[in-house]
Order: sequence, then structure tokens, then C-alpha cells
Amino acid sequence: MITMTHYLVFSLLLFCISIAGIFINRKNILLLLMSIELMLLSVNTNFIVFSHFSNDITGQVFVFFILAVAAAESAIGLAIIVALYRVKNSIEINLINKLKG
Amino acid sequence: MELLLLFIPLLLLTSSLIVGLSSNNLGKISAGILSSTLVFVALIFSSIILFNIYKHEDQILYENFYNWISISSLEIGIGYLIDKFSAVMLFVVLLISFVVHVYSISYMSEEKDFKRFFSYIALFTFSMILLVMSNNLIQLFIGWEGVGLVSYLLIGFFYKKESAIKANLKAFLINRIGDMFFILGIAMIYALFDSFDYRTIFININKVDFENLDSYFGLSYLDLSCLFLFIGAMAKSAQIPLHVWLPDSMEGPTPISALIHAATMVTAGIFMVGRLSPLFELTDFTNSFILIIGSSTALFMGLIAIYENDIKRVIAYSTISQLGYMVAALGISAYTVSFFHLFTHAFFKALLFLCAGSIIMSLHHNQDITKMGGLRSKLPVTYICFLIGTLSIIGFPLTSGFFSKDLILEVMLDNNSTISFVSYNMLLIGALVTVIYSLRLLFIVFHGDFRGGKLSSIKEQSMIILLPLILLAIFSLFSGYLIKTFVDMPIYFYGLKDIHYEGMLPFISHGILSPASIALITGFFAAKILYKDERKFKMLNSAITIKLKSFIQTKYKFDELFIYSSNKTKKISSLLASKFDIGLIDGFIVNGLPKKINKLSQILKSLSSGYLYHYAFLFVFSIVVIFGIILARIL
Amino acid sequence: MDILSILFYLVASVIILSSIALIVVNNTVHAALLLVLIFFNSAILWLMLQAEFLAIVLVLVYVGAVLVLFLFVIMLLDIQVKKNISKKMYLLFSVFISLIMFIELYMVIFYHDFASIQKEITISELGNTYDIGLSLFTNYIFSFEVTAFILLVAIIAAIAINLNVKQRSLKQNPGKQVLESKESRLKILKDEEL
Amino acid sequence: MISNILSLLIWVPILSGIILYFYNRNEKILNIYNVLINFFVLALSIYLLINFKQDVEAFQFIEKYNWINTLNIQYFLGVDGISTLLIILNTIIFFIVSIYNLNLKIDKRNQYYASFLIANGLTIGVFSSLDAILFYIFFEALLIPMFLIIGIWGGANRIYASIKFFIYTFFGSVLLLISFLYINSKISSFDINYLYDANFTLVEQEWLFIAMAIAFAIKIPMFPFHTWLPDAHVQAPTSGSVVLAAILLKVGAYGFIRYVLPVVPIGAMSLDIYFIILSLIAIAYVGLIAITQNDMKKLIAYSSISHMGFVTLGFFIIFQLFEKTSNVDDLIISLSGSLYQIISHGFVSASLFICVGSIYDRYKTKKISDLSGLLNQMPVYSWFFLFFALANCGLPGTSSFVGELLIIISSFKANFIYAFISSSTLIISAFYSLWLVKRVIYGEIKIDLDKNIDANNLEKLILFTLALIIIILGIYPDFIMNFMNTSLRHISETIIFKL
Amino acid sequence: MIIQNTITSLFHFMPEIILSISSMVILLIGTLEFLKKYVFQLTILSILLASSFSYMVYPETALSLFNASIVKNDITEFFKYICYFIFLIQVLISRKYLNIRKLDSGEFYSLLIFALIGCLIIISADNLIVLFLGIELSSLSLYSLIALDKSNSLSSEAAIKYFVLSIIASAIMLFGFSYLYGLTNSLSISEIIVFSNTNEISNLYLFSYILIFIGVAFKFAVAPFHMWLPDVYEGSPLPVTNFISSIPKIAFFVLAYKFLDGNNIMQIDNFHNIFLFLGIFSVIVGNLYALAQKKIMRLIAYSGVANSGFIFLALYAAIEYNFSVSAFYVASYSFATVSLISLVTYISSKKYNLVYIKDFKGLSASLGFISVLFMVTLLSTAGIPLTVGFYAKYLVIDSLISKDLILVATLVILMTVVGLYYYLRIIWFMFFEPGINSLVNRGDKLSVLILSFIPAIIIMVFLFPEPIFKYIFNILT
Repeated sequence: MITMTHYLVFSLLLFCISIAGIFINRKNILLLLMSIELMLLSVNTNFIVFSHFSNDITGQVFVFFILAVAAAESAIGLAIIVALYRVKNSIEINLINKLKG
Repeated sequence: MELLLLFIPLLLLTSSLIVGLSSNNLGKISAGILSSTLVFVALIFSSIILFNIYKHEDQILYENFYNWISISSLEIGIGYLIDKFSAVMLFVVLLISFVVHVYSISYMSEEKDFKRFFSYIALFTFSMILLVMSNNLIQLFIGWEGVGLVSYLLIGFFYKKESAIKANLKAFLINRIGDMFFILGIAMIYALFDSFDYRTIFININKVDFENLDSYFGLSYLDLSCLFLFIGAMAKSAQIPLHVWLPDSMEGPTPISALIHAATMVTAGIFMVGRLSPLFELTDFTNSFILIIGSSTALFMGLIAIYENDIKRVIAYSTISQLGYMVAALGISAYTVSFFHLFTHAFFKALLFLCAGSIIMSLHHNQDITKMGGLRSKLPVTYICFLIGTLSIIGFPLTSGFFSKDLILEVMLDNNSTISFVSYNMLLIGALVTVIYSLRLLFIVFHGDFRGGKLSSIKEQSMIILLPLILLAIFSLFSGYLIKTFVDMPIYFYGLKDIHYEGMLPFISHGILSPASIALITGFFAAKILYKDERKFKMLNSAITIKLKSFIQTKYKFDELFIYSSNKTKKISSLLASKFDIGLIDGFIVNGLPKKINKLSQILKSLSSGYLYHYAFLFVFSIVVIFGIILARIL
Repeated sequence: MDILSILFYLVASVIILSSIALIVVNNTVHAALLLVLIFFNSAILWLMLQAEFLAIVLVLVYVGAVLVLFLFVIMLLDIQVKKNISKKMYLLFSVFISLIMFIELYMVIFYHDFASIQKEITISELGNTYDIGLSLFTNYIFSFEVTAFILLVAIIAAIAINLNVKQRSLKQNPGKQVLESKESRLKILKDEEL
Repeated sequence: MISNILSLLIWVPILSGIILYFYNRNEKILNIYNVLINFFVLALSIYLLINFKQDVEAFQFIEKYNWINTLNIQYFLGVDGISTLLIILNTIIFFIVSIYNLNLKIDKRNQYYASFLIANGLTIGVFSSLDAILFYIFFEALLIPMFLIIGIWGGANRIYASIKFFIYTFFGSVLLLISFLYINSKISSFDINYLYDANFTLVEQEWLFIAMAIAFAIKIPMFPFHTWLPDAHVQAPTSGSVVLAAILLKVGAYGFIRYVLPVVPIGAMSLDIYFIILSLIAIAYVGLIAITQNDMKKLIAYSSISHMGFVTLGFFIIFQLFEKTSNVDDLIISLSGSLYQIISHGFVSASLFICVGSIYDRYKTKKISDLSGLLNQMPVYSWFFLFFALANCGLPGTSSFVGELLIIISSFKANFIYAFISSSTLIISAFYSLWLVKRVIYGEIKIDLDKNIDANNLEKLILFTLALIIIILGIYPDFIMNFMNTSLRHISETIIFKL
Repeated sequence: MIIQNTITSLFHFMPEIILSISSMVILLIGTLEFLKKYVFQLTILSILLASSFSYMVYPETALSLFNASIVKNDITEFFKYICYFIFLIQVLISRKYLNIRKLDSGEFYSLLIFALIGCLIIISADNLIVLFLGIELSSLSLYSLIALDKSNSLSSEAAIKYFVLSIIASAIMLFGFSYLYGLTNSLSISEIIVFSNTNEISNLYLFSYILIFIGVAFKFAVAPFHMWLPDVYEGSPLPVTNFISSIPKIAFFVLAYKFLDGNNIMQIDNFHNIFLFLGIFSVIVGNLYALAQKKIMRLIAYSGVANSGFIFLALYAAIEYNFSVSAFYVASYSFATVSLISLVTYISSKKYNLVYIKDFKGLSASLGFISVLFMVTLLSTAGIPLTVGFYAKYLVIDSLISKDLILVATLVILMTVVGLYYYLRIIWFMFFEPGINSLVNRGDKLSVLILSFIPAIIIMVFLFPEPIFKYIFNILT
């Protein structure tokens, strides 16, 4: 029987992987955005799990909003990346360190 | 009477202020005359007081006229304590001061800073009077420092002369060494009696249980306090080893040497010990110490004078030597005897100095005796006065010095102890030495041929110079006959010391037949042969004597000792300043710590790379750490 | 083990494996396609949790719109695929840290007793979509409006950031030329203003 | 009788300073305005002095308003004998400085004056506030004008000096703040009277004592916290040095007697030996350092530290005195000595700095090795300088003697060694003061300016006034002693009661 | 009923609605060539309108709007007023700056207002969804605002860093929300608080809070979650920095307050000690980093990190639900930092860019009054008496000491002594160093007047703090 814990551990694992993805990746900034999407996905899964097992619809409503916001976020993220590309002619993360110290 | 007593210091202070702060409207001569007049008035007042004191036997004037500080139990006043002792001292001070005032009108007339000079000597006299009149230790100390200050100012009177400004600094610093101990002594006395007043102290002296007091360095409380007080006196009265300032102080104008560095200020130490005699009486250790210091000063400083060529320095060393006699007498508790010598010495030493001044003026500020000689014919009056002074100092029978010195020797001999016997012998040899150097000076300066070029231009000084000399000469000749007064002089709370004295004539005859006379005669001949006839002896060229001579000429290296220690102090100071203060405290801690923090911050700054993934990593890492800590606490 | 469990493990392992692949893969296009795979599988998972509406939205919105956007950008920028240059130590340490984070939270979750909050699962008669819609337009109407703003901001931002105002053509504008005056072309600056 | 006289004393100079800050047109008006305000403050403070009742133990001229109820902070002003005297010292010095400043040639004159006026008001605030936090606020705010004075109008290395000054003293004062807050957390009040009544355990007292003592030790400054002072003095403009030496150092000493000794006497008693040792080191060691300084201001700065060593010595021997004699009078004598030393040093150091400043204005150097024989070219200055140098080495008849005497005799009662080391100042201070005189005043002239550069009438007036004050204080100390006596007795009794 | 509720809610929500409408109007106007120049005026007008409406609909009692999505009470209104005021000053002062950099477009102002609305929503949210949306609304607007400055090559870097890190933080926060939701079965903050006061606090519950407050810590830029702040400060246009430095912090403070006030979780050692240790760490790190900075904005950023540490310490001190200390600190710090950045903005408002600290050299010669304002503000940030910053630090230290954390208090206050150095460095550059600095405009009287508002407040509140204290203590305890 698949219990709530199974789902939660699964989504936790997903979350940890996606977080690792953010700092393992040293080159491609787009992968960062994808990792972020994964992160939000795991959060969403969490909400849905709770919503399902406690038989409460509000968790799903939250997921709905998160999805909407995530879409907006990726739009803006991609826009920023494009802008960055225009300035640097590259989107490699290891080249973005003009601001430091 | 009280009013008169109040007026004496006030007159002098006024004189000092008026002359010192007046504008150019007040001319030199009128300033001098004004100042002298005021001193003269003070002198008259003091003689009235002296007269009164002697008229009413056993009258002691003791009053405070001003409350300087009063905090709860602590009361310090300015007042006076006039007994015979201080009345005589007052008179002597004012007399010498007056004489010097008059003398200076002429002597200093060429100087630009004439008025400053007069202001100083008036201030000096004021401080000295404050000291003499004092009825408590603090007032004594104030006067004590005051005279030291004026001495400092006057030695440096010719402030452009490097040697003068060196000498005055030296004088002040060495006096300050004494003052440090002096004030410690005062503090000790205060801690014991809770008062600075002589009366309170002396009254309570018997109530103190000296046995149960703390002792320091193996000395009893009272021993130490008196020792400290005496160290103060040592500096002021130029005793070994704190004498080094006095010869150098001859850089000041000559009248000053007469007034301050011969007659009055340097005897303040003697006066102080006499004043505090009830205390000193009780301490054996300190008395022995005083005796040893006094007699060695008397002998060894006299020796230096034999080889000195500067006329003023010779007299200065002679002063130190004579002060040694006085101090030695203090050591056997013969306070009045010592005071008697102080009294006579004041006159003849002032006389000698003023004569020297006259000579120096005549020779256009030449002080080197090797450039003098045969001045007898050109300066007859000076010669006679100088002769009287010399006779007096060597203790020629019937001059004042004869009485006072013989009395010291007598008393010394009467005191049955080993130390005093040794001291007696030292003083006796000292007497011989005195004769030699005094006559040497006389012979070299006034006899023989003139060695400094043309003799013709030299002429006797004006009457303003000569009159004081004559006056002092008279005092030098006759003041010794007051011996009875001093033998019978009671000191406040101390009373009389039993001195073996049987009258004038027996004293004179006894004195003439004493070993001192042998010293006198031997000395005379030695000096005559050596310096008047200038005979050469092979013995004098032998290795030992030359070595001895050069040893004495080094002045026992005391000067070097002080120069060394002052240089050492400066070195330590700059070392401390650079290494410890700037190096360690400031460099290592005060500036070092911020520097280290700054370095740390630079390192931290270089650690933050600006890479996004590092940021994210740090983010997660911190979260993991926080979770870890909390889990560790929970589980 | 029932069929649902098998399905769960299957789907979950696909998601986990492909997400691991996603974060280490070099090729961005591959990554995007892996993401599609993950989303599809997640949708399956969500369906298992009876969130049909959201599962559909996930596929439609994400796979249909967001990921297409990603691919557009990938194409637009034409990125050279370079090898990830993570140092071994760093890589190891990162994995280690993530692992620890997982373990820590795992312990918290694992030891938690969820029994108290689990309720009997009832299936809504009107369907999942209806329920969501109802609360969306009643209780969460305000949030819904705010979301509209967020999307508006996203639109404005995406356009404004990349709007290139540079004038590309050299075409003359006679009206503007006529209106120009001396003052508008030449400005005399005083020292102070420099 | 003017009510709120203390508030007037504080706020009139501060507000006029702020006004002055924004006025920068006519130099003449500036000068007159500045002198007038300072004079007004001086007159007010003299009015305060006259109306002060010497034999009343409690604080007088009290103004007490609730300022911040929620934090127990009150606007609580009042003076006793000690603070009245320090206020007078303050106003006199600032008045003299304002006159001295007339001669200066500086830019941003209005801001210069404004800084001094504000500093004036704040210092009066420090001396008259009876609420610990109010005190702290004035105490710390005082740093700002001084910081600006040193930093803007100072010498070549002014930035280093001003920053060091500011941060060092700030470091100390935060410890003070923590102590006050701790006290508040225990007794819920900052009111000085409650502070005096408060009882703490030994450990608390020790820690409170350490924190507060460090704060004030930095300000005074005590060895080894003294190194900021020489730098600050050397770099500060003349008037700044005057204020720094004459006023600011006294704030630290005032803090000791007002907030440390009566509040945590047991802590002070258990740790007094360390502070006595530090004071003695300050007297002897810092004095020694002063000897070979080549910068006149540095020399005087070090001598200030050495003199302030006497002040702290006088403060901290009281416990041993109490143990030995258990007589309140001995405590009072010792404390009087310290306070007298404070006041006297205020005037003496101010005078010395004015002299050095004037020399610097003329010769553009403060280096002793560059100067010689000033007596030839500027006799009036030189005589005054000589006088002040003599006063600096504690000559009887000048004010410095009184304090030193009292402290030496009290310290003997406590311990022989204390007296021995402290009396060594007689030699050391004479050494540095008179060696300075020898090198600078006496001798042949080195730099011949060939101009009439002696003091003008204004400077003569200033120097004469200062000399007169020093002499009057030297020969009539009783006025001040009587003035402080009741307050000191009160404080001593508070201390003894708590022991 | 729901509809009626919504309509009343709309009425009470008027200020925000006005802002959002005007934001869209501004966006439209910005596209029209002939109306473009009125964008600025319209923005000002909308803020004034919104704040006056806010006054008009001031709730007499606490209100719950939009089906418990939004609350309005004294606290929210108080902080909203502060936000309006700060925002007004920021906008007023940045006109010239934006003009020169050609940023004064409709979308800029519109996004700025959206960011403000987001923050206002955070302040008044009573529901996790609304809270999340508010956070995202303001963050998204801010990312875009940073990236809008195309003339500055650093801005897109700042934007991407802010974007990525901020989303991680949001995700972590959401993760916390999800557990919180799972455990309490509710998304309403007030219900969650009721839950934690009635149920035993489990570990997961604790962890969900920790996750949320890590997100909050990130927004406050408390070390070690501060890395984004200096980069963003440096890379963004100054008006945006100005916004980021103050208004989100106020909003997140209110968020923290809402979560913690009356919440039993505060009594858990493991929870409230996080505030303590993060606070100490942040004070140390912030000050140490700031010491080594050469650029003014980074310096202000790190000083902000240190000040956030103080805010956390103040939150720690709120174990007994006394949030007045932290509220006062947040308000005072926001004012000071806004004043600082506004001054930098004003000085940079010509083509002369104020980037390095050494650019301050000799500023007092050309801008005397401005330098004084700067000094007052700096001293307030440093916590020196005569400025309100003193009370802020005072209160924090006081509350630490009253919790017997004397060593912590000492450590923290000693770090402020370290910090004093870099504030003084600016002062000394301005006043003590000579420099050539005639590159700034002098005549703009209005801006100077506006700029002197906050320093004046800083000093006035120092002198008469009692009403403010009373008010804050009143509404927060």
C-alpha cells in the first residue's frame, strides 16, 4: 500500500535533487530554470498529496496558483536570460561574476 | 606685631609685582631704589620683631593668618611661628637681601632685564620669609619650592647662555629630587599626626607609640620620615651627593650667588632641620646619617676648591664645605651651634661673593683666577673686605668664623661617640683644607703679578658696590661675638641643648689652643709657599699626588653620575615611547586589532566569489547545518 | 503489492531517474525533453492522487506552453553546448550535502505520524474541477485577481526587458525635422552643471 | 531665580550653534555672535554658581520630566557641588576659546564656531544630567562635534587621529551603555538616586565596574587606554586641543565619581588595586615618555595623561583608606584632591595648549627641535609659557600643587609605595616641563621671523586671565573645597554605606 | 453573501485598487508619446490618492476581507503608511536619476507600483495563498525592474542572481507551507496559529516553520542567506535598490509578526534560538564584510545585513510576543536606509555616478547641506545618539540584556563599533578630505527639501520619541 509517507519522501527526493541541480550545474543557466521548475513540481506534489489524503480541496487550489506563478516566473526568467545573453553573448554561469566581494 | 609680620612678606611681594609687571615708565634706577626701600622697610620691621622677641623673653608668636585649605579634618594655613630662632633668621635674610639689593643697583645697571632681576630677588626674599616664618610643614614646603623656583629663574637669568640654562635646569631637577623625598617625609609626618602644624605635631610627639608603627626597609617609621625630610634638606643645602647643582649655579649673576647660593637659600635645609629638631632629636639613625653626610661634604668638597680656577666656583665649593660643617653639627643635635655658623657664614660668604662680584666687574666679567693677580693695589677696598672674609672663613681668631667653627668642633668633640670622633677629625682636616683654598684664592687674586694683560684699566667700583661690602665686612668681623645668644637660643618645643660653654674669654683661649689653630697655621704656610711664593716641590709631582689631584679634579664624578642618569632617563623614555607605547600598545593592540579585523574582512571578501552556484551552495549548506543542529538537539 | 503500488514505484523511479539525468545532462534540448517526461509522469502521479484537473493543467500549461517557451529560447540563443566543468571534489561535496539534506528531512517525515491528519477519502460527486472552480471563484477570488496581476507583470516584464528601442532604419521624419529648433539641438552648459 | 537654568545652559549654546551652522556671511557678526553666546552661557553659569547652596546635600536646580516613559528614561537635570564647578570650568574654557578663536584664520568659520557651541552645550549636559541614559546620550553625542573639529580643522594626519579618537571612545561608551542597561534590567530605573540606592552582588558589581571603568578610563584616559590622546591632541586645532584637554578628559573623571564609585563600590573595592597600579604607571611611566617627545603638543598630551593618573589614583585609593582608617574625612580629602586636580589641570593644560598653538601659528612648527630661544622674539608669550610650564610641574602657588599635594598625602595613608611612586612626579614633571622650556624658550633664537610677533592685546588678555585663574586657584583653594565638600561627603557616605 | 462580502471588501481595499488601476493607466500612458511626460506626476498622484483613501477607510476594528484572505488592522495600516511615505520619497527623489538613464518609462513606474502592491498584499495577507502571491507579485516586479536597466551591464547579472536565489527561497518557503498545510489542514494564518496553540508541536511542524523562516531570513538578507543583497544593490538602478532595501523588509517583518505573534512555536528553544544565532552571525558577517567594501552600494548592503541581524535579534527578543522592539527597529532602519540611498540617488542624479566610496571625497565642499543630511543618516544607521537609530539599537540591546544575554549584547554592540569605522569613513571622505566634486547639481531645492524630511524625522523622533514608542507599543503588544 502506498502511504502518504511514500509520496512525501518521493517529493522530498525530487526537491533535493532539484536543489542539487542548481549548484552542481556550472555552465548552463537554462538548466537552472528547469531545476527550479522541478522544485516547484515537488512542492506541488506535496500539496496534492496532503490535499488528497486529508480530503481537502484547498491544497489543489494552491497548486493551481503555484502553477500560474511558475509559468510567469519562467517567462520572466527566460526574458532575463535573453537580456543577459544580449549583454554577455553567453549564458554560462561561470562567466557571471562581475558582481562579487 | 602681627601686622608687622604680615607686612614683611607683603612688602616684598608688592615689590616683586610692581617691579616685575610695571611698564617701561618705571626706570631702572628708580625701580632699584623702590625695591631696595621696600626691603629696607621690611628689614626695619624684622629688626623691630627681633628686638621685641628678645625684650620679652620666651615670647613665641604663633598664629595663622590665612586658611589655605580646610577640608573636614584637614586644615592647612599660612601663618607664622616666630621664636628667637626664626626671628634671627628673618633678620639675616632681610639684611643680606637688602645688601644685595643695594649692591645690585650698580652691579646690574648694564643689564636689559634689570627690573626682572629685582622682581626675582624680591620674590626670592618673599619666599624665603614664607619659609622662615612658617608654622606648618606645607607653608615651609611652599617657601621651599618658591626659593627653588627663583633660584631656577635667576641661574637662568642670562637665558641665551647655554651653560646657564643647563645649570638652572640641573639645579631645579636636583632640588626636585630632594623635594620628592621632602614631600614624602611631610606625608609621613602627616599620616602620623594628622596635621601639618608644628604645634600639633610637637605636642603629640610624646603620645605616639613609635614602637608599633610600620617600618620600611628595616628603618623605623620616624627614622625614615626624618631621613626623607633630610634628603630634602640635602638637595637644598647641597650635600653630597646632591650638591652638584651648586657649583653650576654660579652661572647666575654674582649678587644672586651671594644672596641665594651662599647666604640664605642653601641654608634653608639647616633651618628646616633646626625647626623640626623635636622630631630629629628622636632618630638616631638619621642623626648618624646626617653627621656622616655633613662631615664628608665638609672635607671632600673643600678639597675640590683647591684645584678650582673659577673664582666663583671656588667660593661655591667653599660654601658647600661650610654647609657640611653646619649639617655635621645638626647630626649631633647641636642645632643652635649649626645655626650660629649659618649666621656668621651668611655674612662672610656673602661678603666673599660680593667682593668676587666687584672683582669680576672690574675685570670685565673675567672669572678665571689664573688671569688675575696683584689686584691688591688697584682694588684696595675690595682687597680688605676680601681679606676679612677670608680670615673669617678660615677661622682666624676673633673673626666671626673662628667662633662658629670652633664651637662646632668643640661640640663635636664633646659628643662621645665613634662617629662624631671620626667626624671631628674630618672636620679638622676640612678646616685645614679651608685655609689652603681660601688663602690660595686670596694670594692668586690679589698678590703676585697680574696675568691678564694690562693692569692699568682696572679701577675700584663705585660706592654703591663698596658700601655693602664694608657693611658685610663689619658683620663678618663682629658677628661672632654674639656666640652667647646662640648658645642660649631655645628652639620651639625643643628648648635648649646643653652646650659646654663657659664664657667668651675661656672660649677664645681654648679655641686658640685647639688643634684647629694648628690646622690654621699649617694651612697658612702651605698656601703661602705654594701659591704666594709659587715654589715647586718634587713631592707634588709624584705619581700619587698627581693621581690624587686628578681624582679630586674630577669632582668625584658626581656630575657625570647625574648626566649619565639623566641621559639614561631620556634613553629609557624614548625607548619606552617608541617600543612600548607606540610599538606595543598602539601598534600591536590599538591599531593592531583593527588591522587584524580588516585583514579578516579582506579575506572574507575574497572568499565570496560572485558565482551563482556558490551562492546557492552556501544557501543549502547553511540550511543543512541549521537542520543538522536542530535534529541533533531533538534526537 | 497491488497495481497502484507498482505504478507508483514505476512512475516515481522514472521521475527520479530522469531528474537526476536532467541535472547532469549537457545538452539543453535533452534536458528540456527530460523535463517533458518528468511532467508527464508527474501528471500520472497526480492522477493517482485524484487531482485530475491539475494533472491536465500540468500537461497543457507546462508541456504545452512553458516548455515550448524553453525550447524557443534554446533555439533563439543557439547555445554552444559545453561540458560541465564541475570539479570532482565540489561535485562530490554538493551531492553529499544534498544527500544530507534529504536524510535530515527524511528523518523528520519518516518519524512523523500522519495517521491523525489522514481522513477518509471521498470522491466529490461533481468532480475535482468543479470543486477547484468553486473555491477559486468564491473563497479565492481575491487570489485569482492577484494572479492576474502577476501574469500582467510577467507580460510587461518579458516585453519591456527585451524591447529593443534602437532605431534601426535611417528613414527621415520630416515632421520632426521641422520642429527642431536651435535650443533643442545645441545646449550651452555652464561650468557648474558639468 | 531663573527656573530651568540648566536647560537654558544646555540648549542655548546648542541651538545657537545650529543656527550658526547655517549662517555664513559676515565674519564680524559671526565673531560677535559667538562670543556673545559664550559669554551669555558663562554669565548663566556664574548665576548658577551664585545661587547654588553649598550646604545642601541633595541635587539642586532639579528639572525632572518624563521623557520616555516606556523606557524609564527621564529628562532629569540637576547639579551638586562637583558638577557646578565642572560646568563653570566648562563655560570659562569655552568662553576663552571663543575669544581665542577671534584671532584664527580658518575657513568654514561658522561651522567651527558652531561645533564649539554645540560641544559646549553637550558638555554641560554631561555634567548636569542625573539620568544615566541622558548622561550617556550627551556623553556620546559630545564625540561628534569633537570628531568634526579634529577631522575638519586638524593637522596633516587628522583623519587617523579623529577616527581613532571616535572609535576608541565609542568602544568604551558602548560598554557603559551595556552596564546602564544591565542596571536598568535589575532596578528598572536610570535615576541617579535609585542607582545610588541599588544593591548588587559582588560578581555583578565587579563586572559592572569593569565595564564602566573601562569606558571612563578610555575617556580620562588611563594607561593603557591612553594612546588616542597624543594623536588627537597633535592633530587637533589649538582650540580643539584646549577643549579636549580641559573639558573632555574631565568628562571621564566625572563619570568615575558620579557613576562608578558610588554605584558599584564593592566591585571597585575588590578591583581597586589594578586601577591603582594603572594610575601609578600612568603617573610614572607616561611621565617618562613625555620627556623625550619632540612634538610640544604630544608632550603636553602625555603630561595630561600623567596628571590624570593622579585623579584616578585619588579616586581608587579611597577604598584602602577606608580599610585602614575608616574615616570619612580621609576619603573626602583624597576625592577633593582628585577633583581639584581635574579643575586645575583644566586650566593649566588649556593655557599650555593656547601657548603652543600660538607658537605654531607663528612658526608653523610644533617640533621642539626646530625651535629655540623664543624669549628673544616673543617675550610675553615666553614668560607666560614658562609660568604655565611651572604650573604644570606642580609648583606651589599654582593650582596644580593643591591637588597633587592632597593626593600624595592621602596615598601615603593608603600605602607607602603609592606615595613614593606618585611623588616621583615632582621630578618627572619638572624634567619634561622645564626641559621643554629650556629647549624652546631659552637659548639663542633659531628661526628668526624678524617681525613683531609677540602676543597681541587679545592674547595677552587671555593668557593673563588664565594665569590669574591658576594663581587664584593656587592660593585660594578653599572656595572650591568648600563648594565640593558637602557633595563629596554625600558621595563618600554613599560609598561607605554600601560597603 | 459572498458577493456582498466581496463588495464591502472592495471598498475597504480601495487604496490598493487605486494603485493597481493607476499602475495600469500609467502603463498605457507610457506608451503614448505625448502623455509620456506625465507618468511621474501620475505616480505621485496615485500614491497620494491611495494613502488618503487609506486614511478614509481606516478600519475602526480589525477587518477581515475577501473571505479571510486579507486583514486590516492598526498594525497593517501603520506599516502601510510607512510604505506609502517611503515609496513617495523614493519616487520623488529618483525622477532625475531615471530621466538621465532613460528609465522613466511607463512600464518602470507601473512595475514599481506593482511591487508596492505586492508588498502591501504581504502586509495584509491572512492566507498562505495570498501571502505567496503577494511575495511573487513584488518579487517578479522587482526582477523585471532590475533587468529593465539596459544601459548597465551589471543589471542583468544582478537580476538573474536575485531571480534564481529568490525563487529557491520561495520554493523552500513553499515547501514549508506545504507541510504546514498538510499538518494543519488549513491555509489561514490565524487558523494555523490556533492549531499550534492547541496541538502538541511535532518535529515536522517545527521544521515547516524553520523552512518558512529560512525564506524570511533570505528576504531580510540575514547571513548566511545574504549573498544576493550586495550584488543586487550594486547592480540595480538606485531607485529599485531603494525599494528593495526598505519596503519588502517592512512587509516581511509584518509577515513574521503575523506568523509568530501569539504562536506557541515561539516558546520552542530550537525555533527561537535560530533567530538568536542567525542574528549574531549576521551582525558579525555584515559588519566584517562591510569593512572591506570599496563601493558605496555594497557597503550599504552589508550594513543592511548587519541591521537585519539586529532585526532578527529583536525577533528573538520577542519570545514574550513583544514585537514592538523589532517593529521599531525595522521602521527606523528602513527610514535610515531609504534616506541613505535617496541621498546617493540625488548625488548621482547628474551624469556623475557615485559608485566608489572615495567618490565622496570633498563632497561637503560642493554639497554642504546634503553632506550633513548624509552624516545624520549614517549616524542613525550606526546607532549614535542624537539619531533615532540609537533607540533602535538601544531597544534591541536592552531586550537582550533583560533576557540575561549580556555576552551576546556585548558582542553585538562591539561589532557595531567595528561597523562604526566604515560609516565614519564616508563621513571623513565627505568632510575631511579635499576633492574635486563640482559634478553635481546644486539648485534642486525641492529635492533637498524632500531629502531633509527623513533626517529631520530621525532627529525629531530622537528628541521626542515617546508618542512613537507609545503608539508602537500599543499596537504591537
